[in-house]
Amino acid sequence: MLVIRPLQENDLDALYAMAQGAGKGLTTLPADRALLARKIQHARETFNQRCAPEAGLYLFALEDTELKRCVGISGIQARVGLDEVFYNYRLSVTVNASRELDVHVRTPTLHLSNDMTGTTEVCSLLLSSSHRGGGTGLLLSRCRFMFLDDFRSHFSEKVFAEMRGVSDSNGQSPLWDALGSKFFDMEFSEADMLSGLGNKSFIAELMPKYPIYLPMLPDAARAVIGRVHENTEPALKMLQAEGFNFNGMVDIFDGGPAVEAFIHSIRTVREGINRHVMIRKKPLVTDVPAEQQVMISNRSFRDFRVTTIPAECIGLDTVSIPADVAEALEVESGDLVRLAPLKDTGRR
Amino acid sequence: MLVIRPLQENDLDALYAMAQGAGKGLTTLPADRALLARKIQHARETFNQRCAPEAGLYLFALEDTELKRCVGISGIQARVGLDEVFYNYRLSVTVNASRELDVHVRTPTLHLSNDMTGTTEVCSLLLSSSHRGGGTGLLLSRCRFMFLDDFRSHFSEKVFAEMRGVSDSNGQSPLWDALGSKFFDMEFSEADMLSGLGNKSFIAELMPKYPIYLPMLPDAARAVIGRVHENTEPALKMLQAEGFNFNGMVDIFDGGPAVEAFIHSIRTVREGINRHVMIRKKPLVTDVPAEQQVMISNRSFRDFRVTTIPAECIGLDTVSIPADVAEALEVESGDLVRLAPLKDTGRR
Amino acid sequence: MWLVRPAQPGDLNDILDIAGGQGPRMSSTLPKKQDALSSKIDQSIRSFTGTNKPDEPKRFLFVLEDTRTGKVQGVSGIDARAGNGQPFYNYRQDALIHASHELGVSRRVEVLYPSHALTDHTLLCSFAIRSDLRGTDAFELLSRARMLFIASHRSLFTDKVVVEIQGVQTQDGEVPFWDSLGRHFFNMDFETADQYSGLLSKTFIAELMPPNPIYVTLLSQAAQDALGQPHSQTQATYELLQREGFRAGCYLDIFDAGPVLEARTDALRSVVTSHPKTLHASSTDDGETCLICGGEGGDFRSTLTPLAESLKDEVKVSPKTWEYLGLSSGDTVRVTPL
Amino acid sequence: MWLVRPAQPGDLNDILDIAGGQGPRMSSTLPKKQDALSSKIDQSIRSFTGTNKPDEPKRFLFVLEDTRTGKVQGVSGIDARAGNGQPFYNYRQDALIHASHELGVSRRVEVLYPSHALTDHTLLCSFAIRSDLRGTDAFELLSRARMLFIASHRSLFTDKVVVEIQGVQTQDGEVPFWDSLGRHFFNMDFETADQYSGLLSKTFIAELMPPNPIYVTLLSQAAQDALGQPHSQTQATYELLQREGFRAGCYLDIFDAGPVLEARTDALRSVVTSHPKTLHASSTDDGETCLICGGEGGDFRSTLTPLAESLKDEVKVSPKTWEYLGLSSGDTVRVTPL
Repeated sequence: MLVIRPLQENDLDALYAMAQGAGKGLTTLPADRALLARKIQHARETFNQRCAPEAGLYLFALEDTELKRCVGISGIQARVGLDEVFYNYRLSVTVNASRELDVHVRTPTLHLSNDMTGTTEVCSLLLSSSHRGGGTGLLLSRCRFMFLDDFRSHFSEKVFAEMRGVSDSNGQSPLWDALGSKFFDMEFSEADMLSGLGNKSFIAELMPKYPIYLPMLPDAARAVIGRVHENTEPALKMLQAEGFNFNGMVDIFDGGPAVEAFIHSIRTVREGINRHVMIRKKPLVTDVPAEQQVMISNRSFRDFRVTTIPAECIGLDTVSIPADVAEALEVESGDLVRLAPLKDTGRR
Repeated sequence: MLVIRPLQENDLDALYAMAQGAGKGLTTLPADRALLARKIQHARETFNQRCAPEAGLYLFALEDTELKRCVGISGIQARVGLDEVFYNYRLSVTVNASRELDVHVRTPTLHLSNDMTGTTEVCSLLLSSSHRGGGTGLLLSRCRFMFLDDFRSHFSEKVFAEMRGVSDSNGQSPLWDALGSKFFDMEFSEADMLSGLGNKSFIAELMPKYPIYLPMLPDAARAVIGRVHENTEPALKMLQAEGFNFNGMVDIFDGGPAVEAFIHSIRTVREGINRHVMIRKKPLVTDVPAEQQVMISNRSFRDFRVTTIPAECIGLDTVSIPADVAEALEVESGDLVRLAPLKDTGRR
Repeated sequence: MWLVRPAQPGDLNDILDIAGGQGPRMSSTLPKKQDALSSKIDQSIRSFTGTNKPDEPKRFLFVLEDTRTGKVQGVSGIDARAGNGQPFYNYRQDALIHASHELGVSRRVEVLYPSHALTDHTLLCSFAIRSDLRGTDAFELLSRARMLFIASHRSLFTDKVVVEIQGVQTQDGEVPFWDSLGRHFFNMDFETADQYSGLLSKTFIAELMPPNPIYVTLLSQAAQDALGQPHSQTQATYELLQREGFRAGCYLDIFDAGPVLEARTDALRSVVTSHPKTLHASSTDDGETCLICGGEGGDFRSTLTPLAESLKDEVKVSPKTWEYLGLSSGDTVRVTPL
Repeated sequence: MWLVRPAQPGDLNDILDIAGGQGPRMSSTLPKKQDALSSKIDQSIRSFTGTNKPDEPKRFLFVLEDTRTGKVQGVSGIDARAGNGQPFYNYRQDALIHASHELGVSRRVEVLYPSHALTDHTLLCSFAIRSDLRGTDAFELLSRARMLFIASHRSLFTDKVVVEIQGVQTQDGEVPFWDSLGRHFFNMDFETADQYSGLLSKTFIAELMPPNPIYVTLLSQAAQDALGQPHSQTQATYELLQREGFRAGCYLDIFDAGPVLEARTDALRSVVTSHPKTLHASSTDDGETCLICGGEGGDFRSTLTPLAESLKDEVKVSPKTWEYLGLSSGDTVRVTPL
């Protein structure tokens, strides 16, 4: 069985292995054991409510109960930009017009912005290659929206995700080459790593403060602003299906877009329903296609658990689940659980 | 009967009288006969599709069929900022933080922005004092959303409205006094009027181009940023009920907020249904409370008509309306009409 | 003999001839169209004679006349106040140091700031001359007669004088700085923009110029290389002005990034060396060739003359020269060496 | 007798005494804490003796010693390069003209631009003296000995020298400019910010300073009035520096908006007037009192002396003065009038 649960200290080895495999795309989880250990510690304190709600970092592990091993991870940062300064470029437009000369020019312009400060971010999604497919990625990503829904007071009204921008197979980013590299005396990968380590004062020190007029950048750089890396396209599609939209903010280094949604309008939230648990004796075919599966969460803050069950288990007021599922979720008969479709069913 | 129809040349006198009565709040319809005549002319060309879709100005008259007189007006501008430059301040935040010194300061900041350029605006709502109350204002305002819905290709995906900001009984605006007056050698009312006349090059010439840090403004000015004039609160509430949200843009002169919504998510659009017309012979009590009325539109671009009927007229596939209503709407039996509740019914 | 005097309506066609032969950079202060040029001459006459309309800025236009033929061979001008009552636009080139202590990196970041700081300083402008005269004594006379006019009408001018030098333009007319920056915002070619900038209303610059500072590093390499560089054709002018005491500061032309030269009025070589002296006759036509000027306002004349003798308060000059200047013995003149 | 010489470790407590008695503006270049001051003295010694660590900036600290008591009564400094390898922050005050041709209005809009343009210029700093000596010859000696040091070690310094003058502060310690601007962004009081700015890393300024230009008209009236105004207590310093040839330009301190004075190094009065001459004995102690200096690097000394005779290449000075300077006949000295 695949079960979502809070990340634990003993997941460090698995996490480190996944971070190493992820390469340079995932700046929030660099392959640095000490740093990862601190992240786990931070997450433990968050789930145990031993840190201020706005400082919360929620990291969820996907456990393969047969392997007894963490095979994926996903996260929520309660508020960005409180500890360090959070930067984006806002893709804006400057209009210059002269009626007298009949000239009207719209110039796309990047403005350095801190406007995402204080907003909840979904982040840090990693899945072992051994477990890709069959909706596992969906579970790992969408379980977070069930959590957000049940504990809204811990989060901002809006939630966003930063998508990895375009870079070539050598890790060269066209936007970085045209813009960042002119101001930072380093490689894209180094800047990206430094930024991921959370020490962003170098950005305040080195970043251009005045707006950047896009016509002054080469075509290759302009073309990637607001576009995602091809490996990230599935993740973007998933979030768009959830109701996330591009909010005009792009990454200052690679130009990748940020997408955002109000929590109340996220599909997993809108389609979520509550049911009372009934432990069933009847055998159940659990091996159904992803389209027929639903996520089921135990609605616990501290011991949050999510797994999937066939949709047919859902009744009018109840959901009937096998004993092993109930055990994995740490629920008993009569407990209220939350259910939401695992996969986009096409309904709106 | 009260019927919405496109504004006509012979509405000029009524329009001028309403504009005179409106005072200084409504900058898009100043009491200037020549200008109003040009606006009517522009609207005529728009409905007759004799101007480019993006240059369209849709002005709707509310006609009292007994008085045979226009008693209200409302409008849609297809795209703002094409003819002149459209300015807002974007209310943004600048974050300065030093980890070393443990300082973290968020500074609300106004950035001069042209980002609404190309967006559809609902505007120019005026209603004779003789006809206020009983949902007439709702009809005048919400009829536009029925039009937007039926002719979406003529408009942007998002639509916005600028709300009048705070000023005192003498027409003094605290934001103007603290900010605009320092750069423009004129009174608020004069700047507002000049801007309304559509000649905005003086803004490009005189406006401060660099961001304004709010802590440098006095409390009275900061307090009105994003707030509406008390007379405008009902209009704001109506738009909020329709699904409009503050989008972070404020008026450069008085700080009044802009609110926006995706057309597809506007309540009138979401709750709109289509029915086939059946002319009824049965008598009908038309004098029902606003809560029980629905708007009915003929879905015509060139001869757009809307009026209200009791909700009880609506059947499963049809709507049964008296002959005089059908005549006012210029529809016949079998025609497809659009219906939407006049008043917020509390459903979501 | 070469004579510099205030432009007159009858000079119109000669000036148009000369203006037409100039590069585009000139057109911002020397119109190529008859109407515009004609009103410019009228305004100049009002300025020389002190009969300006209320609020009309003082703008002076001089011509270089070949007295043998009566034909005008060059033109030069002074705007008493740069911008003529409106903003005078420049870029100000300045540097920010972007340094990270922790990372141990430091980078000099050049920025172009929109600036009006030179507004209202006295501006030398409208200089155009037949190309075969470039670099000759006549060329020097035409340019420096303005400094002599300033010296003899000091109260009309400010304490600082500036002059714009044409910037880099390739042989096929491309202006690298314009192509990299201005073109994107003004949506017109360099020549069109330059012509508009000769209009009295600079509203279109306020409307179309990018409102924020520009990072030099984002300009094309050719544009970066052109910053503050004079056009090769301006070399003679540039050197003459440097000898006069002009220096390039941090200001650049907004269209072609040509340098703006600055000088303190009272430190101009022609001003420093040309104390007023009384005119007397010399018995000889010999002597070192000097610039000489005399006459008030509309009667101002300047020419080249052999200087027979120069004493503390008087000069002796051949009466032939008097004629050109319209002066006679005992009148006040100013003399300065070439 | 008053002697100016390089600061030594033994001067630590005397300097701390003096630093403690100064207004806050000093603290940015003269630490009030023992550790910081001690390393500043060590760095100064390395700078005087040319034994700086790799990449270590040269920073010189001088003391004014009362030779009768051996006690230090004042301190002054030079940073060879302002910013010491990091950005040197100022505001640059400039004006934009906001004008509408159509409306016929024009307004001068003053703007403060963040600037690092003075980075790497030589900076006079760390000046502090017992208040009863302010305005005396000793005061002048302490300040101008730095110019003499620059004259005799010219290659260590740049072509431009700048000095920050303390800005307006009310009697109860309020700094109007800080209260209207900096306080909002740095979230600390003036004194705290000023102390931090004495730290080597100016990272916090990059992190906390508002990143965009500031419109002067939005500052409080008191802050506007304080722009470029020196603190009343700095009058003697201000006048002395003006006599030296320093002038206020367009740069202001980012914390209190005090003026930054600028001068061309080679035009400094002390530099211009103090050609190297050979030291000879005078038979008398009479003569006009002058500043005199001699000695290389760590041996640099400067004092006041009666000047018996000054010829083209030599000076005659009482051997009493020689002792203070540690020099003898035939050595090279520089002399400049008070």
